[in-house]
Amino acid sequence: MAEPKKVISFRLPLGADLKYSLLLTLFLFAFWVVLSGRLEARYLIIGFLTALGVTVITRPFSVLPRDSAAGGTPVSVWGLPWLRLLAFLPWLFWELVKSSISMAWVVLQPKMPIDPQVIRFEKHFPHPVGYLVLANAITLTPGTLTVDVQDGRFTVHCVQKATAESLAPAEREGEMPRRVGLVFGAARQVDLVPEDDDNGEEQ
Amino acid sequence: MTYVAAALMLAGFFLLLVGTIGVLRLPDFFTRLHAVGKCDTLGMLLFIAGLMVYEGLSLTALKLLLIWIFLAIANPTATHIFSRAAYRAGLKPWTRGKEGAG
Amino acid sequence: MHSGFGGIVLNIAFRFLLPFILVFAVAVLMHGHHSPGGGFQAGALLGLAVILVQLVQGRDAKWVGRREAVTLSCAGALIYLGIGTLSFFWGGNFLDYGVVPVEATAAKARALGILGIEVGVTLAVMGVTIIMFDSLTRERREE
Amino acid sequence: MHYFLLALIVAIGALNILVLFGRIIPGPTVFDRLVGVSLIGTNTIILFLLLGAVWERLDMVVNVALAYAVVGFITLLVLAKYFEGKSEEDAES
Repeated sequence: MAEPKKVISFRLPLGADLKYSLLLTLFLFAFWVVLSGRLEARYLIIGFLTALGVTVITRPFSVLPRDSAAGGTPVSVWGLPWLRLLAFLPWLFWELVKSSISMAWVVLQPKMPIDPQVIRFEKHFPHPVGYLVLANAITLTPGTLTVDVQDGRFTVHCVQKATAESLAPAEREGEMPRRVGLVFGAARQVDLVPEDDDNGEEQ
Repeated sequence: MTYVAAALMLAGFFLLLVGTIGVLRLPDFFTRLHAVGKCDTLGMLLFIAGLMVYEGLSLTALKLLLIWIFLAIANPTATHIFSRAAYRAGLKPWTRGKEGAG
Repeated sequence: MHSGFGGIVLNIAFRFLLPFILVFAVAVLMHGHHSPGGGFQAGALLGLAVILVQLVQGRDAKWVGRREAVTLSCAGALIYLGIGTLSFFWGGNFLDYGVVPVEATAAKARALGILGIEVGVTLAVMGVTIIMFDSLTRERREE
Repeated sequence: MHYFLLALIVAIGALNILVLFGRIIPGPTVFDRLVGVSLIGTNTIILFLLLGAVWERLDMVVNVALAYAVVGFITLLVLAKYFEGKSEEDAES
């Protein structure tokens, strides 16, 4: 049976569209003011027109098709839970500091205590930006590096076995996916997908 | 305030150095990327934060903040893109069990 | 082969970066006379922004393609030439826009003329950058 | 403070950037070289900002550093895409 071709709509409701376009225009205008540093009327007017024009030009890129698991309705890139994201960032920065120190410790020891392995787990976000935040957060935190993200399946390279277990412990969610999941709303439980090709020793 | 800036810059420099040493010493591509993704990102962020403190509250500090934000998004993304490209190109991660220590 | 690149992570990250790169390029263009920058740099940044889109979304990205790039670079060269020759009509030399009576003083007219020239240079450089990238990657695909 | 900044410039230029060539030149795969080049780009941004601080023209240098960061990021992406496709072709043939 031929699979029906998936129709993806890229159109937002008008109110949301206007709201997020305005948000982007404001961001861009603030960016312009910081870059230019001149508060004369001429520059402000040029800046506002530029911000407006860029918002219009880049409109095709600010709308994303949503994960089909979450209903398939499109969503704006700029329609993020900004406050929760901001509250999440200090914790991420602290994790980054800790991970850098541990990485420095690993690198500077004469006999490097590394035991690399690749793990996989699955997590779905209702908002696609969640994938970006989780992937970058994994890259920045202790001993883990996002290698691939495909359809919510994360392939992560870990330097040590302990870090692999901290990210995706058996039978429950790791700390990092749980926190990003809190930021971006409900998400499915993490599933450990067993390694299919070579690493036979880990379950 | 100057001492805070100097301390931040020194910490950043130390982490950049650790990133460099890690890239030199670690055994394979993916572990090297670990050094890049963490130590280098944080090193650069700390360095720019130090310069922001050194500059004081001014327009230049705000522009430095822009660089800070750009690098905080772009650096992990670039690291991920490298690892993904290498993985797709068929580079196998080094493991301790198969090839032994060394 | 010429579909996307970078998976979902880059696909989302570039959506955040692209508008800011464009605004930065325009800011570089407009503040060329009292900070580093100007037409060439702005054009390179704009071209790179388009390259980023083509890189992530594949060659089929319905934004700025090869045809538009050729149009852009030709338009840029024409703007340059047009503003340059405009001063002939008021008895000046090539690129002598001080004589064109568009503003009250010659200095202001000169500033406006330089801005127009810069816009022309920007468009030309942007178009040429995109064409270069397009040609380089196209050659690889056909071999 | 100026001497401190100058010392940092020398340290980054000599230690980081020159030592990184020790990875770029032998680098077993092309991706190792790519990582080395990206690190040099990172260090260059820092070096540039430091030079701006020493010259007391940081307000100008910041613009250039931002442009450098953008250009470097996109260039590295293009290179990564190029080498990814290239290795695939090599593996298939």
